[in-house]
Amino acid sequence: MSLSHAFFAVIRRDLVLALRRRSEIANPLLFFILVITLFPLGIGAQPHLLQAIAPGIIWVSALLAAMLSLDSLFRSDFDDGSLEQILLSPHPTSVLVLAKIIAHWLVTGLPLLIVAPLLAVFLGMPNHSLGILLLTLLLGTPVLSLIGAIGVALTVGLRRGGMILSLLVLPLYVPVLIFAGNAVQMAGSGLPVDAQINILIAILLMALVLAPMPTAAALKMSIN
Amino acid sequence: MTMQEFFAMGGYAFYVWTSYGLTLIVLLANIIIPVVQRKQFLRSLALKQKRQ
Amino acid sequence: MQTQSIHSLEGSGLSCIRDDRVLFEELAFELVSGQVLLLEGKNGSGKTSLLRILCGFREPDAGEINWCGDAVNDSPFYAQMAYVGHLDGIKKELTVRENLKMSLALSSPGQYPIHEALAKVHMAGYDDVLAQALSAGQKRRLSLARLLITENVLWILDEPFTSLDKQGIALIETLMTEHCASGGMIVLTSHHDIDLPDVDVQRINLS
Amino acid sequence: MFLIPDPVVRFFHRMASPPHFYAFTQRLMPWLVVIFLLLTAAGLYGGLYLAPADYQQGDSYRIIYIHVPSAWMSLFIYVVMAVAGAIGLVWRIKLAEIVAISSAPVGASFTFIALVTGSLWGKPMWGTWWVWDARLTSELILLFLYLGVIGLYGAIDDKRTASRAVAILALVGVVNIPIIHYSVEWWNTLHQGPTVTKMDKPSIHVTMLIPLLLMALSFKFYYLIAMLQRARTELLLRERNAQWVKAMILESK
Repeated sequence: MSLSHAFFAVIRRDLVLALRRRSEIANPLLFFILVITLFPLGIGAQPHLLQAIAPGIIWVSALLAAMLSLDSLFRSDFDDGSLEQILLSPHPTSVLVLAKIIAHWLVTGLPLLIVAPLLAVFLGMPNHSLGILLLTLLLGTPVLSLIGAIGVALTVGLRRGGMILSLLVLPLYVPVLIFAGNAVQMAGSGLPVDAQINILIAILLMALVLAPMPTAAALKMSIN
Repeated sequence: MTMQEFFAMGGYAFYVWTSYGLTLIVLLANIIIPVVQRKQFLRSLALKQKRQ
Repeated sequence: MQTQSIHSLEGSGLSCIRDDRVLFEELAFELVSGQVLLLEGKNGSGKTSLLRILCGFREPDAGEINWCGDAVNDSPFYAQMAYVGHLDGIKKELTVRENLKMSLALSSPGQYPIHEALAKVHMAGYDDVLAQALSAGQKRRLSLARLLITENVLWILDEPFTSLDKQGIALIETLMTEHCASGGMIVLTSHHDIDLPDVDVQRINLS
Repeated sequence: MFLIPDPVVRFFHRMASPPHFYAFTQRLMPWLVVIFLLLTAAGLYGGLYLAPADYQQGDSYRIIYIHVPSAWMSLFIYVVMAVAGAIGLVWRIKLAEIVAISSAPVGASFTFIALVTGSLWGKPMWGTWWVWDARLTSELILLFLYLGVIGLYGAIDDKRTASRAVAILALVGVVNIPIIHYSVEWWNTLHQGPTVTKMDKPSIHVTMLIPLLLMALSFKFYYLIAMLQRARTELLLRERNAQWVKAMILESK
């Protein structure tokens, strides 16, 4: 069958699986909300203080939530042998892998966008920066999934891959954190953020093009 | 310049010499560790061969 | 398979070293359409490693594998092979039909449509059952159904008889005989001795 | 390949053979050490003794002779590691894999040195041990990248597989380093203003520049020495069952 058919079949399969498992969607989301709730408790609830650090907190939490959710990207496929079948498909592995990453983002990244407004209210962010926050999450979280996929593909075969995964992935998340966090901060003070948004778009496009290949190569390495 | 002046480094002796000393230690360690490892490994291989 | 052309799988000078242990060296074989290659040997003798090398999951430490005269990566090898391994590749949260549809999407349609393939492996009517409700033997037969619905010439089977009863074993032997008769070929490992009177079976002992 | 002169091809072909590499690097080692010592002696003499004190920073600037070359090396070695890894990945050359992984600890060491000396230099200049200066921050992230490479290699038992993993990771890292560097620089100018840049460019005089370049060159030779020592150890470990290793041990008795 055609490549596009395989591509959408993989996405659909992973979405169905996520729906039947559910906890995969809920866990990172709960983690995201929980971490953000902890900050006011930890540093005190002075409105101006929270407001000042809100963009940073939201983005750091999003980074951690994205990283925690990564394990589910290839874990079950690796354990039950589905990954072998995907690698044996005559279709290019990188395209099938991209499909899996997209499905994973729809399940774990997109929900972050939906709860972000609620958290922005918690942290007293000005209303006019909410749009930019959503935009940066929309552009940034797919990058986290794409880059994270490389790391998780490298470590999926390891028994204790979790710690090493964070070491591999978090440093690579730095640019997204910087530009996205900064865009939200600037938007809060009413400054233009076109540059940051454009850079985020560029990073997203680059990640879309460049990340699936090393992910596929890493999966081949992990399966042996 | 006297020796004393040289070692005093214009009052920055602590910073300058700590930097240089630390660098020396790290660089030396990077040579010594693999050499020692190799010597040990060669010795264990030789022992293994003798046993056979 | 439609063209009934002769296919061939050759390995030459293959060797595999695992954790300092030479599993096999200078291994060579040639398999053409209609033949079965049975790998025998003790546990840990490198049977599964050889299968995984054939699948491209592992690199051989020396030697090469050719499909119809070309290196595996420069040939339509992956479009013409199917693998049933130690792990069954079945998603337990999906139904039988959904599982098979996924396999179909990853490859191209072969000899039988899904319902016929299920009937052939004695699982007719199980279409909408979740895979987690299946017994081990049923799961095994489901993964074998994958071989029937996708287009392929070469079957690579790792211990296909595990968790099957006498009936199930006879079923696979029938399927294998049919596959070879229609120009297919099979590489498999097995603890059981296989009973394929009408097929040309080569044996390699790996110990 | 036709662009490369024949002797060069032959040289690399022979170097790719483990026993030849092992013997050749052994003979090469004394020469490398002598060149390294000469360069270091000249560099340190020029830098610590001949060069005048900086009119703003006094003698504290002399940390530059290890800080800046270390920072250069940290990047240089990462690139070498990625290139060697890519060669190993594409052409399956065992020695390239070994060079790649043997570079990682040396690179991490230089990164560590750059960080610590940067901090030691910063204390008298800024009055604190740590400032989120662009270069120091980039170095810190680079150190994490190195530690990731080393950790990943250690975590995978099969060393050939581990080499492939490391090569993939190093290639991903090498694409990301410019982006990380640029983003950190951008972030830095935004938050800090141009207060701390004086550390980057002391108005450099020729008597200061020459020792700096000498030290940079000497560090390159040091890298060769340290990397080759590691590579020889790693090579023996991987080839311990090969005939040439057994023969060599018999000879040495």
